[in-house]
Amino acid sequence: MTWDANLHTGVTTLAETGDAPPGAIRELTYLEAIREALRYELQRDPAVLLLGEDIGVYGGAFKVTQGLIEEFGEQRVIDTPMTELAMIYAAIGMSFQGFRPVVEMQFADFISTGFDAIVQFAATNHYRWGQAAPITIRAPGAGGLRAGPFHSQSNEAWFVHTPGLKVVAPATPADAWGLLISAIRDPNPVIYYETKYLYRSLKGPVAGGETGLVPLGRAALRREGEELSIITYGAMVHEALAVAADLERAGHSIEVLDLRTLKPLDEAAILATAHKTGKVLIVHEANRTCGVGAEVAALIAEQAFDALDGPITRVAGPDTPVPYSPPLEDAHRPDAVKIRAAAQRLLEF
Amino acid sequence: MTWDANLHTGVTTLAETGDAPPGAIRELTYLEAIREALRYELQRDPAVLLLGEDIGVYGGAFKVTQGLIEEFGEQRVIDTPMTELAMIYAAIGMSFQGFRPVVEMQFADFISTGFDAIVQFAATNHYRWGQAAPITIRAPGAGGLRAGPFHSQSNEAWFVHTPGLKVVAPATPADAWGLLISAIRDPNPVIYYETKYLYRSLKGPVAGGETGLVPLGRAALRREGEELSIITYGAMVHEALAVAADLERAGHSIEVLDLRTLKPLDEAAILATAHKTGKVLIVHEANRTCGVGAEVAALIAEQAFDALDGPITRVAGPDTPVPYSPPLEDAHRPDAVKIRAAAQRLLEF
Amino acid sequence: MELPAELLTRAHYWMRLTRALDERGAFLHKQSKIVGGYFSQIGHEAISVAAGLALGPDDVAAPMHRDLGTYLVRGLHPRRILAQFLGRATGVSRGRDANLHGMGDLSLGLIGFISHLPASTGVIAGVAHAFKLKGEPRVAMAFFGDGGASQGLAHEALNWASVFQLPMVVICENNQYAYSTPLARQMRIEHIADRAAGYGIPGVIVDGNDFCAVYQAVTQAVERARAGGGPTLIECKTMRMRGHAIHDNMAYVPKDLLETWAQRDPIARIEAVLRERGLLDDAALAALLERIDHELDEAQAYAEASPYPDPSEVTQGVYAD
Amino acid sequence: MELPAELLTRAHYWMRLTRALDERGAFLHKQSKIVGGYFSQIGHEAISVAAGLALGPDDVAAPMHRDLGTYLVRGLHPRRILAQFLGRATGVSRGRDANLHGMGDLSLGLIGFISHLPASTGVIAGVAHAFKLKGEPRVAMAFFGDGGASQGLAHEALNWASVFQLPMVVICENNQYAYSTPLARQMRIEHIADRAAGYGIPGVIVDGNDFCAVYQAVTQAVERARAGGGPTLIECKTMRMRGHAIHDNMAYVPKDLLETWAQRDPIARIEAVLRERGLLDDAALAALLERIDHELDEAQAYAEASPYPDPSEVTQGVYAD
Ligand SMILES: Cc1ncc(C[n+]2csc(CCOP(=O)(O)OP(=O)(O)O)c2C)c(N)n1
Ligand SMILES: Cc1ncc(C[n+]2csc(CCOP(=O)(O)OP(=O)(O)O)c2C)c(N)n1
Ligand SMILES: [Mg+2]
Ligand SMILES: [Mg+2]
Repeated sequence: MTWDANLHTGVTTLAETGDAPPGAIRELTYLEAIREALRYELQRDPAVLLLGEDIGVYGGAFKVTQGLIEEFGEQRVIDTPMTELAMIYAAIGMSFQGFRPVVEMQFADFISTGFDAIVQFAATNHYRWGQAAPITIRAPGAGGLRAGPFHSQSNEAWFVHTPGLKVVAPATPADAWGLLISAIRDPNPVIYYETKYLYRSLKGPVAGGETGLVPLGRAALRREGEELSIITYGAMVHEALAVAADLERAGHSIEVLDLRTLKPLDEAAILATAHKTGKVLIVHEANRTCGVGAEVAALIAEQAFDALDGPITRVAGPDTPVPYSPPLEDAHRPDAVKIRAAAQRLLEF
Repeated sequence: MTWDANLHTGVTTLAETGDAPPGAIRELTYLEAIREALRYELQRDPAVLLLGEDIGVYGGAFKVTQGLIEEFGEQRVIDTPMTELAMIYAAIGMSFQGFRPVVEMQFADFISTGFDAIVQFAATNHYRWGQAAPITIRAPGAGGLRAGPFHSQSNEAWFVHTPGLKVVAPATPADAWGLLISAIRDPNPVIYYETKYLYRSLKGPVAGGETGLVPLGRAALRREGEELSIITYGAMVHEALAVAADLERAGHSIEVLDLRTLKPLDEAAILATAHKTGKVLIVHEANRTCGVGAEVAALIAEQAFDALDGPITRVAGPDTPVPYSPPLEDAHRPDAVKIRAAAQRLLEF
Repeated sequence: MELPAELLTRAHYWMRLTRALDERGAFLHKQSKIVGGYFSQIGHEAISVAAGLALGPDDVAAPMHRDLGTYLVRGLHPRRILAQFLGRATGVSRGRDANLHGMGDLSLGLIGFISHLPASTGVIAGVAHAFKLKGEPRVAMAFFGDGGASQGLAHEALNWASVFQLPMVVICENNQYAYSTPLARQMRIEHIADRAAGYGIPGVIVDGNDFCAVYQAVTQAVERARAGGGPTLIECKTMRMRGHAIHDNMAYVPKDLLETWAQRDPIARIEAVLRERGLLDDAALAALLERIDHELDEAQAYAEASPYPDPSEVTQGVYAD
Repeated sequence: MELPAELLTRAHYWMRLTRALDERGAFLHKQSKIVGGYFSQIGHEAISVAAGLALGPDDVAAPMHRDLGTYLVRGLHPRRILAQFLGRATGVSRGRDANLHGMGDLSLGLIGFISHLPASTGVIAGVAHAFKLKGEPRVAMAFFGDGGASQGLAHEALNWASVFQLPMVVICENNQYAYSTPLARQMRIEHIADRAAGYGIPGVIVDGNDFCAVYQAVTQAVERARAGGGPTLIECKTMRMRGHAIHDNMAYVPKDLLETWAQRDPIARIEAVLRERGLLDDAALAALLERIDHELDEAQAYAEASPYPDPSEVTQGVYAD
């Protein structure tokens, strides 16, 4: 589509767009699941708006929003100037007037440019003067794509530390769909970390309509096991599952818990798996120090102390920017090999 | 001093300013220790500059820099426009040309306005292209002063999580002096969290000259004990010491470790005290989730697992903005009563 | 154009109330009943009251720390304001936020402000954007100071409002100082309104101590915005007559500058107009001041009798549900 | 004023080298030797080369992703640039940073850029400030685009430079698009240079595809800055002739706009001047292109023969010691 086109502003109804009937299961890529969730909410709720750089006519840097401006018009899919701080502030202002803006950061790395609007304003209004700010910020994050230090960041811990925000990080197309819808409907500011690496590399079943909703704050047990729990999120869920399958062949029984929501953490699920296996391995791409893994470890060390049969172990991105060159990025990024080695050590403890 | 005054630009020498002779010990408030450290470095090294809003003619919102523009001139004590982002970027640019700028945030709360400059630029240059950025950012933080959500923040965890930065948080006048000088001389960007609460309420001995230097990355054992370790920093060190003294009267032996540097953490000291007492209580004012305490707990749970005789316990600011009203702020802020209760539970474990 | 008598009389009441409430706050601070900081707005009454009065009931404003008059005009009762200053459960922010921070109430079209200046400009751009998207004839108003003008957000929000041609009015309160920093150290231009040209929007300069001038300029901008004409930046020239906050003795402000501006006191000026038009005499003024005093006595009594928030509720309300 | 023949000839070499290196990069990307993104700068050669040549050896520049010419002119060898593109240990950032990011080397007066636009404007304000404080007759130069112009930092840094009257030259590369966003959706003014008035500094508009015009404007600004006259904002009007990055087919750009600008190709224009002045003919051009091709062959061979960084060093160098 080009800028010359006459963008219509009408709202298409569900029936017209040939969606799957409610409840039917479709195979979608992770990226398609995000797009379809946006479409679903745009169709369902006229208060939902999309805001972002290059998200309309261009369809977004990753084409997540492709086709949406044609379908919903430029009143609802709004191409903005390159100005993250004003964009997030503006989204909050819109939310004060009944809208449910979904803001796309072109990369999660640029969320720091709008930081004040998120941590100082969005996060505090309800506590201070009872005003909800229902905005969703989509942050395409994480690495593995040879994109270097400014297009590979996993900076979720900044927001997990900040009260007043919610943070989610789906690992599957079904969760990408279900968590995005829940995020948009939540009356609080939610940062939605989507994993660029999975956009087109991961396909999976997505239940359409309301049946596919995933509540915020609920982890998912991806695999049951007895000897060791891997607690993780995002792309690392798949690495963890590969390790679990591999170790099963070696006779081990590994549980994999996908956190899905990073704030608020599903403390019950975390403590339950720690109690069950007594050995916990936490995995994430984000830098190790003060990452989400530290909080999970601290929580377990405080509240499931009695259950532990081995040191709570973390496999995380080392404390460096994410380097570009393939050998360096591979050395940096946790993967099945690194996870397996740590799991092995913990199993033998 | 007024803006009409003719600010001289000369550099005064040590002898002229009536400083204590090297090595002599003076009694200074926490605030005076910061000011004297700035003076000492301004005198010693012509590359040292101060930048900030209202730090010159006015002497700073807390009068930390009072008198320095008169002594060093407006070429070295630079009043800036109200523009944290440009200020920190500019400081980095100056550091690339041999200066050692010390930037004052008027309150730590406003550091988020300059966030990009710190986490994206200052923190990454050396890793990416080998260029050091020796800037120090002074961030007057923490609460207890009825100053409300925007003048009471303890946001150090954002920076502890970010690779490429160092973070310090002195608890005593001696450390305020010694860590500030080390921060200024360090070739890396350092965030120096000073505790407003202690500015005038705490006085203590400060060794002048080079003898008083405190190296970055080294914790201080404030009190030796056998039964339980309280690991903390900032104003909470004093609350912890009060609790330790109190519990001693009840027959308990409590160790208190003051972290002093939050990044890099003194892992050896943390693990040593955990090994020694087997019971760890971590205390900080900052919000609990993903705070520095989480990292300390995770570190111990991973590397001193065998030594633990009880759950690693945290007493921290709850996950809310810091409220203004005295009863609310008191409920929010950790203090001796809350720390004592947690210590008691842990002792009895 | 002469403003209607009724409007002037009303404005006079609000300006006097604003000042009296401000002085009451300073007094309570002196008595240590208000702890923490306290910001005086003396000298800003014409701006905050005129801006408030130029808005309609469905419009929305995001005032800042020297816009006490706007809060009052939009219906925030002095009771709730004094209870806020005293950290009581009945204060606007229920004891959560300090002094003029967080004094928001959307039922009155007021957004609670945060320290990080000029946040109001950003959020108001979004409010105005919402009005435009909904096709509602409503206007959103932001305030920022000469200090706030240096912040990147002022630029981003003005550009945003211009690109989307939003119904937004931005009041720049140029009171010559940002804390201790004089205008000439904040920027190297004389008129902040000159920056409007960089966004392709009108920039208006007005005497911020002249109620009538401010009212007319703001009314025009509000009408323009409401009619779809897009945003306007209005620079009100004024002077901060007290320190930055109550602890600040303003040693850095030349005495003669303060004296010059004392001659231009906005309340004295509106009173001169009222007297000239036969709308005010000594007796009427005395009666008004007494009425205001009574109102504030009652409000103070209410505030002082109000309970503190219950500390067990400290963690409540972080999230909406 | 006619520019000296020697200068024009030199500039022509750099512009041709810039374009050839850019095309070489695109080719290596097509061959999947460069992974990740790749930014073409075609159309920007006059700006980046003129800006680079207008600086003295002790000056400092912070170029961005379409300023390949500036890097070259300041002495960054194509070997190190191609090794950078290929993620090799011999690249400018030793494999740590991607494409044109992080291509800094202060010994050449170059600052390594980060994605967060317009960071260069902020850091260069500090470099210029350092020059001023030290009393050194040096100039610092920043670049930002029409998209970067919307960011708060552009405003803050220009204001900073103006308040402190710094020896700083800011080149705004207005190439009509920021990614897919056309100028009219980025701002509602025609000339970004008009914003200079809001800082009380000169704003200059120049044809960014005319080497001579850019060179003269930048030289004047550099001289002004060096003489203590403070900062200048120079808006170079140009067109981004390729997609935002290599994956972008630019469907959103009207074809006739590209055709119009193709007629104004900066290399064709400097070659027309050279031919007119008898400084270039077909044979000389062919020889030049061949020489450049050889240079780049050699550089590419060096880059491809270079080792990747040792993965065991991944955590090294986060901190200086
Ligand atoms: C981003 C940010 N930095 C610093 C401060 C601290 N501060 C509070 S008010 C103020 C001065 C504001 O000046 P101005 O905008 O002119 O408003 P005025 O107080 O003069 O009305 C400063 C520096 C702040 N509130 N926000
Ligand atoms: C703060 C920030 N937000 C978003 C981006 C993503 N991004 C990279 S380049 C670009 C467009 C930049 O346009 P412009 O400044 O005009 O430079 P050009 O690419 O046209 O040379 C965008 C949006 C970024 N780099 N920085
Ligand atoms: Mg002011
Ligand atoms: Mg551009």
